[in-house]
Amino acid sequence: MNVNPVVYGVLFVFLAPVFGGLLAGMDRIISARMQSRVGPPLLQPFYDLGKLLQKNARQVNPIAEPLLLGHVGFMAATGAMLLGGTDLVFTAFVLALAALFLVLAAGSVNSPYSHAGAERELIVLLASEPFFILMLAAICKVSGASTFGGVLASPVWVAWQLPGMLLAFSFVATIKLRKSPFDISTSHHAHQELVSGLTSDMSGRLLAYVEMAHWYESAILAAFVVLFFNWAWPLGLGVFAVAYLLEILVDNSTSRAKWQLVLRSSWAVTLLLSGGNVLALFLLK
Amino acid sequence: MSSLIMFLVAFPLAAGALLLAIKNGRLRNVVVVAAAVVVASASVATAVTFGNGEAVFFGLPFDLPASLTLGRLLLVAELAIGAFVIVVSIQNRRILAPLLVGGQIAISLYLEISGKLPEFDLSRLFWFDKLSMIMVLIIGIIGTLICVHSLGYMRDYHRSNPLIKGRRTVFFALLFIFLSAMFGLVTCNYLPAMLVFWEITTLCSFLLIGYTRTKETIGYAFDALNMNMLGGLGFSLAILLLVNGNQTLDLAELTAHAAPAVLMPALALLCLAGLTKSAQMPFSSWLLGAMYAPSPTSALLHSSTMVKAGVFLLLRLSPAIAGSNLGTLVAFTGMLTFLFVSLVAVTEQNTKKVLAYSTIGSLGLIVGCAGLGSPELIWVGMMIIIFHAIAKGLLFLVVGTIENRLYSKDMENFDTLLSRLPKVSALALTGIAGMFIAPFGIVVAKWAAIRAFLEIPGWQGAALLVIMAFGSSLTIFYWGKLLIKVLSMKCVDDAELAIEKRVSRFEWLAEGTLAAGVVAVAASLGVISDKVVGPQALATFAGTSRAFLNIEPAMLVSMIVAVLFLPVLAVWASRQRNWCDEADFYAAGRTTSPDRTMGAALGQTRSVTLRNYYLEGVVNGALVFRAGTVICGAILVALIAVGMVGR
Amino acid sequence: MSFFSKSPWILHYDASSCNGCDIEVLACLTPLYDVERFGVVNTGNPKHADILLITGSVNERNIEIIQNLYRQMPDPKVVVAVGACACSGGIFARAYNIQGGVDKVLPVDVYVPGCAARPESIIDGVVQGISALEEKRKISA
Amino acid sequence: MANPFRLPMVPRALRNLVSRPATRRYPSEIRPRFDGARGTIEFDVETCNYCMLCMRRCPAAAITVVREERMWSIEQLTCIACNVCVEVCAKKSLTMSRDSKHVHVRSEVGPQGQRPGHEEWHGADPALTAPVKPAAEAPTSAS
Repeated sequence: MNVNPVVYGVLFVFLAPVFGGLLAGMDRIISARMQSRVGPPLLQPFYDLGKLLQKNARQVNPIAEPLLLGHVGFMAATGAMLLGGTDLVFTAFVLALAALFLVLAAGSVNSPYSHAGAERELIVLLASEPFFILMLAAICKVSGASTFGGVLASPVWVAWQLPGMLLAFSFVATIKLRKSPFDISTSHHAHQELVSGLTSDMSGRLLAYVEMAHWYESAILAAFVVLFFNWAWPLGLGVFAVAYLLEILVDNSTSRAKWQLVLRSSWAVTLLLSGGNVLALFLLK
Repeated sequence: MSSLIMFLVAFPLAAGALLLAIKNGRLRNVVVVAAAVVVASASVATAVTFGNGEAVFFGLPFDLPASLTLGRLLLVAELAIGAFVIVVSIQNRRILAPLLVGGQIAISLYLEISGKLPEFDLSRLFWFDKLSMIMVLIIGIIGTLICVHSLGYMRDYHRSNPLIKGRRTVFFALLFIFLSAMFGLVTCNYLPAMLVFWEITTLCSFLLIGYTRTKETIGYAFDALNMNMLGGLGFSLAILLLVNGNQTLDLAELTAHAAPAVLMPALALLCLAGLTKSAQMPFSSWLLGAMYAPSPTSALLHSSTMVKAGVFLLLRLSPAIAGSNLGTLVAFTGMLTFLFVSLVAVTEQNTKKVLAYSTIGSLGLIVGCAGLGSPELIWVGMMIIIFHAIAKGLLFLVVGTIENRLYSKDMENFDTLLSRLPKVSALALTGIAGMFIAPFGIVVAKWAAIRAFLEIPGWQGAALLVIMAFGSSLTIFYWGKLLIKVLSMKCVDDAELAIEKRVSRFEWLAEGTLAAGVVAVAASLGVISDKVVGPQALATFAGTSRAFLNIEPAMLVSMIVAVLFLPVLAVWASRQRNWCDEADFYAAGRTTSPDRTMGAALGQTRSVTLRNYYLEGVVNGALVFRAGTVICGAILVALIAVGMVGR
Repeated sequence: MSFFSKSPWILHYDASSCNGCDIEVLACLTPLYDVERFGVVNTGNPKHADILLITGSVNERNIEIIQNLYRQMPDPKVVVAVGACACSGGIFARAYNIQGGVDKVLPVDVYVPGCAARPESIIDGVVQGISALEEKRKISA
Repeated sequence: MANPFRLPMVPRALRNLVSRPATRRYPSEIRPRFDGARGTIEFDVETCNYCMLCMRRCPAAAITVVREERMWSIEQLTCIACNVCVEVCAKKSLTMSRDSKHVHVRSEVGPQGQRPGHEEWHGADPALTAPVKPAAEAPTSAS
């Protein structure tokens, strides 16, 4: 069956929030179970989103909301472009841009908490972006394709050639998902030194946009994992599920790191694991 | 045919000479604007006339008198430059510059007196192709806009710096003389002639950096002079080697094919010249010192045009050096420079210096592309030249305007800029969007570069990929910080808003036109790629034929949206007033107000200060800069050595 | 359908409590009571919160803070006073620096008595708060 | 700073994941109160003799007694359930119930802004129930 990849892109825009929301719901239940609690219903993230959309929003300035719309819009666009057949390396840049809009929205607020969160999110971006560029470039190199569909159709088993990259992915994904110990810019957990970090001054639907964007982001990360397991995409989703479970475990077993550590460790991992992997790839091919 | 080019070289020179005589400010305004219009129209006319076809060569429109050969003419110019440098150096008790320039003069005199200089086919004196066309348009339009901008800027500059002696006649004369030299440089095909233009731009840069004549700026001016003169000396030595080896001095011929080993020494020296001019490490420090010059100088010389001469030369040399060890070393110099300066830039607080680092980084990318040399990479290099020239030029001008309003270049003081200087902010945002917001400009270029790196076998490809990944992430960090400062908002009163009203109309005109240019270039990206950059990239590597980045209409639309999104948003947001009544931010329950103050203990009110992260404790800027200088210095030594060995 | 009843997010403010009630509020979050079963999240941030949970009595210095936190909460919003001190000032009601219960400065919607208020009572109080929230939403909608 | 890469909590989290949650599902599953748990003060209007000892000893000033009107009242929102009143009550009219106090809502606030949780009793027949002096504590007052 030959389906235009644009269809997949459009489907992503509509289905990714469902996927991300359910993932977040699972996340909360499993987290609760790890803490010996019952936890909320599976659909809790959707209830939260619905409530946030129904609630009034307090405007802190006129620019935050459009920037957040840009954030969620670009996040959706990144996923749509990824599945819709845009060049993979290019989506790495769009992904960074999407994340940047969140930083700008938080940075536009005068609150010290938002601002500190925005700055730390920039550091998160700085810590994770080199990896994503390398990863997508390496996937293109290995598979000889440049689009999502192309990689899936490639006869090369990507994960076999990029084991270091896959390991590094699990590390960097922790940063990107804002899981402890790398939840330096904001987190879902209660009291912390940053209040709610970069979302401190976002209320009502503004917060809902952030939540939505985060769901898209998780879906994009899942799509990235699928790229590694291009010969059997359900396997990719399965690996993503296992990896996500591990993320939750780590999230529940660690305390927050300082941003210096986040930056240093992620750069070290990117340089050693991904860089080493890429080097081996270029030398052996 | 050649008269247009001659006009482009001669007219700004004449205008410069005229401006030297004009003391009246009002008259100067008229002359500068008129000259700018003429130069810009002439450059457009040139581009339209010649830019559509193949590369063309032509000579002078008139015959030289028998007694005045081209060689003598150039020697006279060179002697004049040398004499000037020596006099100035003696006045300021500097020793290095006279030595360097002395070496150049010695070589020129030797060549002229010994008569070894081969006869040059005067009909190939000028070389005009699409790369020249791009450069001519940049110089002719962006350059003249910056001259117009200076009219307003310099007035305010002297108002806010009353201790600096105004020498505006010299300033404007230098700008136009510089334009003249640049036109010559980018159209010239005869290496000794190119060298003369090269040296004139060095000299203009030196004089403009030292404009304020304080001890500090004179020091920086001499730094710039020394490094560029070193490059000039390399250029001279290259000519000497070429002459001694009975090789051609015709740039087009020299770079038509991959160079044989015998040409390598000369090419290495020419690369050295290109690297100094484009302020690559280990020569980056001169460009940072140059930031003490008035902002239009930074925009014109140290961002849009003069530093582009370096990468222009390297792009020209690209087909000759591509694939050789020399080319790889040049590429690594550029890419490592990009990485190191980006790393330093995240620790820098002075906005002009951040822009300077960003400039060096972008030039590093072009150098990397030129060194590796493939049609795709040449495409990327030229794209960056275009986008960088227009967007960075705009940014430097805007920072100059802000500097004259806020009396600060410190990024931290740009806080809540959107509320205080809304229109200026919108212009700044256009520039930043043009520089780096995806999917536009530099980002498209970076992407294409990564695609090209994937084709490079061996560890070089991997290393370049890693460098690119880290370097481009670092650019997000420093642009993000600047954007945070510009986009933050507070409620301001009319008195604060009035500050913006004092921006002169010259500045509005120049910055507005450049901002429109950014949008226009974004909108016509496909046309530029198909009609100009693509064919040129293919022509540079004769015999290759590849398909270029296909730019779809949807992509174009998204580019225009991406470029306009932030500026339009900014203008809209800055007009909102009603939010001021109720907006407050969270400060642990303290009362806060939208003018960025909060209640403190004992009923006091304190203002909130928000500062960016500069990665203290993780990245030591000075150390990184030194490390980069040492590493790239080592590569440079290797580069010269490899060149001399001839491989 | 309204989502307010399924996702009440709480801001807990300790006015001048002895920490007895605070311990009990936190006890609600522990695995034993786990109020997240009802979608309750302790946000620690007025801009995200629907329910302002106050323990302890109001004193001179924190009136401004309490009012400010309440003001920063987006509508619809409710106030739940937890414990005798928050409800009425408790044994400190006549102390020189105490203003009394929270209802001196804010419209309290739910009173949860007790010294300290039991976790069960606090959960009951939040449930009452949710219905108050629903009503307010209907009025504003 | 603790090393975040040490993960001492992992075994515990995994054990929790596979074992039953510790949660008591409150509204459907109510734990019986402990013996001696202090909750709500209950008042027996039949036996009270309005001696006002409880009022005097109440640290929270939650109890108001007006002997002349045979009125006894308590502010449940102010009461801290310290049990002093129960201990001092000579007539054993006050008892401490284990049940928590009721939660009140704003609609119960009185028209003059009286708080909810105000409970008030009036003796049925002052003549029968009011010994004038505490000394006259004879159990034969029924005659």
